[in-house]
Amino acid sequence: MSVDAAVETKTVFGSEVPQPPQHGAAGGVMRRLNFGTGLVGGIGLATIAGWVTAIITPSSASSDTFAPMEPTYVYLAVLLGWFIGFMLGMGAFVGPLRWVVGRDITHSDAEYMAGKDLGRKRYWKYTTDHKVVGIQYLIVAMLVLGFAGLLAMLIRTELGMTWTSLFTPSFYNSMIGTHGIAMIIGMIVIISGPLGNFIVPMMIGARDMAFPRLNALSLWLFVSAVPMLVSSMFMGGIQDGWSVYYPLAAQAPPGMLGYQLTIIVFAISTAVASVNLMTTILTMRAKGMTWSRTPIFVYGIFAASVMGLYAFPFFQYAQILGLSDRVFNTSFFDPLNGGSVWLYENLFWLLGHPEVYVILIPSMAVALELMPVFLRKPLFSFNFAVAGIVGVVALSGLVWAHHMYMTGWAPAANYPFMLSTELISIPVGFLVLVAIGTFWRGTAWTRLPLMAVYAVVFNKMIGGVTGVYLSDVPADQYFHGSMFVVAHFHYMLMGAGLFGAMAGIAFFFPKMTGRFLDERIGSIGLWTAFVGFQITFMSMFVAGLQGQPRRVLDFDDQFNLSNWISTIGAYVIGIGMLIFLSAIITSWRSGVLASSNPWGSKSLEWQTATPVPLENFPVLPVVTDRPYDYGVPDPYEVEFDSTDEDLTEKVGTK
Amino acid sequence: MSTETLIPEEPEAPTNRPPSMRRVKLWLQRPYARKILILNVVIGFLLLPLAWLLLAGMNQTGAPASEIMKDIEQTVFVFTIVSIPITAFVFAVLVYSLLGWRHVTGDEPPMQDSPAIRTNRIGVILWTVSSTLLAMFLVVWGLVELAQITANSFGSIAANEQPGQKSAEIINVTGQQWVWTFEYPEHNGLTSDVLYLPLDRPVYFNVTSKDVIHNFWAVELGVKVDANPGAITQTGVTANKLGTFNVRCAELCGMHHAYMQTQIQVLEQDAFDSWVRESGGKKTS
Amino acid sequence: MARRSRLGMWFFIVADVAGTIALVISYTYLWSLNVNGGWAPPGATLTASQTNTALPTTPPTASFAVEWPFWAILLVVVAATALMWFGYRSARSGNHAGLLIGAGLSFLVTVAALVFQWIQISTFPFDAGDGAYASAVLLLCASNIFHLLLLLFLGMGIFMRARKGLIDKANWYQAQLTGYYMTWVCVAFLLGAILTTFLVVSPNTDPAIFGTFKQQ
Amino acid sequence: MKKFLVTFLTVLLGGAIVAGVGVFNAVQGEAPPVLIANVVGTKTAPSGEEMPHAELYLDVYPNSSSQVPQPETKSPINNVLLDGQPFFHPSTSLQVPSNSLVTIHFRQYDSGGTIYNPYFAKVHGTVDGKMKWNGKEVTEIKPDEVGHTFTVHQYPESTQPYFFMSIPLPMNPANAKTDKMGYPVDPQIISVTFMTGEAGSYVWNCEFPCGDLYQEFGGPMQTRGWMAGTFDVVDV
Repeated sequence: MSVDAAVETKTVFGSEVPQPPQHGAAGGVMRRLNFGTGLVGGIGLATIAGWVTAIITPSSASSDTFAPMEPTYVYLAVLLGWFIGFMLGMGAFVGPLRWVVGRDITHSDAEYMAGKDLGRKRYWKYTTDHKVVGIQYLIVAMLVLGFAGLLAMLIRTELGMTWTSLFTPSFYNSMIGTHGIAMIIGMIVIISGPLGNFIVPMMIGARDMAFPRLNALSLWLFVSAVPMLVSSMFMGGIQDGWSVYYPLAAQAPPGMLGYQLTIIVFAISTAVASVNLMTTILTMRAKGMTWSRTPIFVYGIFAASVMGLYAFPFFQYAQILGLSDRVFNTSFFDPLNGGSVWLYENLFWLLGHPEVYVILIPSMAVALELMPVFLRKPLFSFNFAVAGIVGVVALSGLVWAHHMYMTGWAPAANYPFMLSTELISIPVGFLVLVAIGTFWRGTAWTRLPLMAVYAVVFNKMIGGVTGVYLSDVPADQYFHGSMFVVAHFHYMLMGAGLFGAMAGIAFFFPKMTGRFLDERIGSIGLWTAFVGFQITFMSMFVAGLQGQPRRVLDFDDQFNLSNWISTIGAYVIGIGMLIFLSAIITSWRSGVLASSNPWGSKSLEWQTATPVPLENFPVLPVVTDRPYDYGVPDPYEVEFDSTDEDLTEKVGTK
Repeated sequence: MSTETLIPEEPEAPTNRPPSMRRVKLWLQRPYARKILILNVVIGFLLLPLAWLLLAGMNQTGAPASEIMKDIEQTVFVFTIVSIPITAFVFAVLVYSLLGWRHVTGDEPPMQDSPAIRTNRIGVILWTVSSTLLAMFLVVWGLVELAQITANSFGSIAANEQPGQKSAEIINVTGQQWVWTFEYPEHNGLTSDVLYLPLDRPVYFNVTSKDVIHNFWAVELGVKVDANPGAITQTGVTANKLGTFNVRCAELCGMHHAYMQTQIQVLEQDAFDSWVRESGGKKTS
Repeated sequence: MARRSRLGMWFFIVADVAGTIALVISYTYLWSLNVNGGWAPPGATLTASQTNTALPTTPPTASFAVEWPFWAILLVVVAATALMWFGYRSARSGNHAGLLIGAGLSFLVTVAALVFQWIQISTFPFDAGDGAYASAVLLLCASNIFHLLLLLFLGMGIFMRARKGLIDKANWYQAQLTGYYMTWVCVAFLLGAILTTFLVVSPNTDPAIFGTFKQQ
Repeated sequence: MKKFLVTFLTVLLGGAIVAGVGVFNAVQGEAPPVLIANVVGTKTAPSGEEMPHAELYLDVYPNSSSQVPQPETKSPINNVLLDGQPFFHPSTSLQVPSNSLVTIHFRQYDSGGTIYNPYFAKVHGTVDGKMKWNGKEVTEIKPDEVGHTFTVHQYPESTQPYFFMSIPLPMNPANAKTDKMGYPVDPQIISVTFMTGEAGSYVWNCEFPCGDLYQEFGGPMQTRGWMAGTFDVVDV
């Protein structure tokens, strides 16, 4: 059927401009595709590809270093087959193909893809509605973090049982590698994914993201990458830490392919998501939402997108080069044939450090976003918050080599990189200033989200101060590669990042699910995790000071005590996190129903109904004032207007 | 985009607003101000012992055994001291906002709002200036210390030329999976699996690897540099303390990374010479 | 919609630029280091790497690649880009035939470029195992092929849609965005050609021999 | 209260999953059975004193065969990746008595080549710095005729004596006469005697590149049971 003129001129989903004439019929195969067909396609194609490769590869095939290549080729074929088959089965290629042949997605198709009248089914489909994508992101990210947390528990168990060795060294190494990269991926996604997709368009008063289909694409690329990562555990694992330094990675079993393809796919997903978020924020803010009226969380997500966009390709290409080293026997990272280990380290850390801020800035931003609501006062010095974020983004690309002080790649470069690294403490300091300035004289409404912010600021301070030691070359000469580093970046990424994510989820939970996150259970989980966190990583600092190298499964007796304590703390964290998870589960199913604006917030996302209707706002809102317009006139300041000599006493006796 | 700037328009200051210094004085008379400052000082003093505890941790196995390690510990000590006040201030505000200023519970948003402090020029300026000064101090200190450490590591080369100076002992350090070997080229290639160092004599390390990246970490000497395949990295040290110390690999290098460790034996010069003689090297000059 | 899509395309180009920069960094870094004398393909220049037993034996026939094909392919891609811009201008001015011709020819020329690129790769005087230069050049060509395939996709799309009259004054921007991307691809090809022409013999003549403390 | 039940169950389930995965992998990664050097009498140390004397027999095979099965591993992928790779037989988890003289007899069936670091073509850590190779006593072998090495090194414990021993195991010439299994008919016979001190646990591995992938140090070189293992000195 061809679509009639009435539909043509109507606003097509996510945009207010009239569409070109619709060609081609609505409906078609894409309406029958869902996660199930994706799994079928992925597993099916993977099986076929692996089987065929196993047949055509001569079992005698070997690289020039006698490595039996058959498992490598088969595993590679399986991974690629899974990826292509899964995306096919999800229907990711429908849109592009129909664009090429000029049969555009019709209006009714667009609405169907947006999940209109699909009920729960839309969560299992290639749905373009940003709210659905946000929920999907939340679930998948929590699964990834759970997987990484499981490995963390096993690692700490191994390190705690100092009298015996539970796992083989190889398996221990593959655990630390997989734990690291899985945590990094999960942490990158846990805020920008759920909150960035679900909340940001509503926060800026838009009906959806700029490119709804790219939104779904980024999610399902991410989903397709997860099984690749997990599968590598069964192919010998990633035995080289999360930064798979070459040439050690060239000795790893085929599991390394899982890592490389995961990163290649995940980098595409990040680029797509970043482009989408940036375009949305730049072009779709509501009328009157000038930059000074844009909430700080939007700034945070935008900054994270910028850094992800320019930094991830370096990591991706590093892995592509490594892949071609392994499969095509090139020699980018093979020093025997003119490859350089420093090349990999530079490419890796060109992502590696901005990525830290990709995790940190959104979590700080969400903390700053919710503080004014619970302290009933405006954000302290909004433009300093913006300046802090902008400063971090500006410096983020100039500090990567502080991870390479001790590699000797360019001793002279240590001076400028130490300079830039310690300069970055100034914009980060701005964010802390804004936080404490907002706490200043505020009447704290001590609900779970705000309490989490206290934890975030506390951990952020410790992480920041210990970071100053590591940014300084002389001190780093002792701390580099020791447990001290591990404790430091866990304070940053987990203490600030993950607790910030918990704050954000607790804050936006009523808007996302229509129910409150259970206050009691949630708080118990949060503070259990917090206490365990301090125990674990404080004692890890001690181990580092004593001189325990990182990534060792066996160590001198002098480190036993601190490792025992650290392990106990880790178990406490695990329990706390599980309690928090159970709070999410129970509240989602049967929590206390929340009104559309339970926190009495004044920003846009809370002004629409809960559950949020398909296009968010019946009529697009118009912004007339700055955000965070809470608060009463300051009594002290008021008195200056009636200045007289006994003012001093009056104030003094207050 | 809008033409508006990022800065939200400041509320117009009343004409009879007192001058800044007086406002500070008035501010100090506010009930919470002194409390926070006192809290700040108290927390600061509670944190102060950290400066020594950190060193205690680092000195457990006999460090510092060289000038470099002394510099490192000095840096750690100073950084701890200077970062305590600002940390204590943030903690003080956190504590006071929970215990000092009012806080409410309950399911409904509190009826009464807090004072609308959109910004505070004095506070912002104070913070910016102090944090910038702090960062600048850290940078300058770091650069100076780094220059000094570099001098200490490579002074051994200079020592070769200087007359009357004890000449440097050159040691070729080879890392490979998962053992260290130390070659003394000046003693017809005498090689050992334990690192023997002469006391108070500059030592100059050439470091390389035969397979993957290792990291040559002489813990108590504060020496650390990567052993890279296909490249030679250099460093140096002057051990100034007798005893047995540790070499550890500080870069993941495969299955037995945890076991890639060996000993450092710092010996008196003559003991060192006799070791060289017994193990087949020529007598040192 | 046009403004949004344009921004999106610019951002995608930014990501692509970053990736290409990563390749350029790899090429120049390896060229400048010449680790273990392994930059040049064995036989191209007699570095002491032959004396290094650690090196696996490789055919002495290998040598540096010829420069002119890189520039030839660059010219072809520039032609394709020019045609696409011509088509865009026509679409802008409502000249539908011009759009069809421009897009169609651009597509065909892109196919030609792909063929040339493939011929060049298959006739390189070295294979992937012959040291860092070979690796870097081969990966530059691989990224070229990747870019050309994207251009094929876009060009075909523009042509088909033009035939259906989907690209008219109302949404000519799709042709324009394709033009943007093709222009960037030209720059990428240019970078590759410059590297492979001007940075050939490594400046580092005495690299350390792998695993030893001797210079070559 | 139902909520708290769910919480309790969640924590329980999570703990169960962690424990399950942990136990599963611990079982999969079980070390090979311990090979104990039993005391066979006494021997005179160079110092002249009588010390208990223990003996240990180790063979090095280039690959598995019907005669010599591959080291058993519970992780399925290892069976695929390490098929046809060299290994020590019968086990790589060794245990020797403390404060005694221990003699290890090696039979080396594998070929070989040039070792990266000539230091490991020398004998280190035996009582007289020598080893007995096919009947004659040597202190080192040609660096380009090494088959494997048996290198015991320091375990990161400051509380136990430093112990370093490295024995080069010469290669079999390429033209050596082989039996139907493809193994040399008369392998290289090496025997070394060394003195153990106080109890302690150490690790050992082969320093000759006989694995696969980069520098031939992957695969079996990085798998206990093949070319690396543990070396425990215990009080008896």
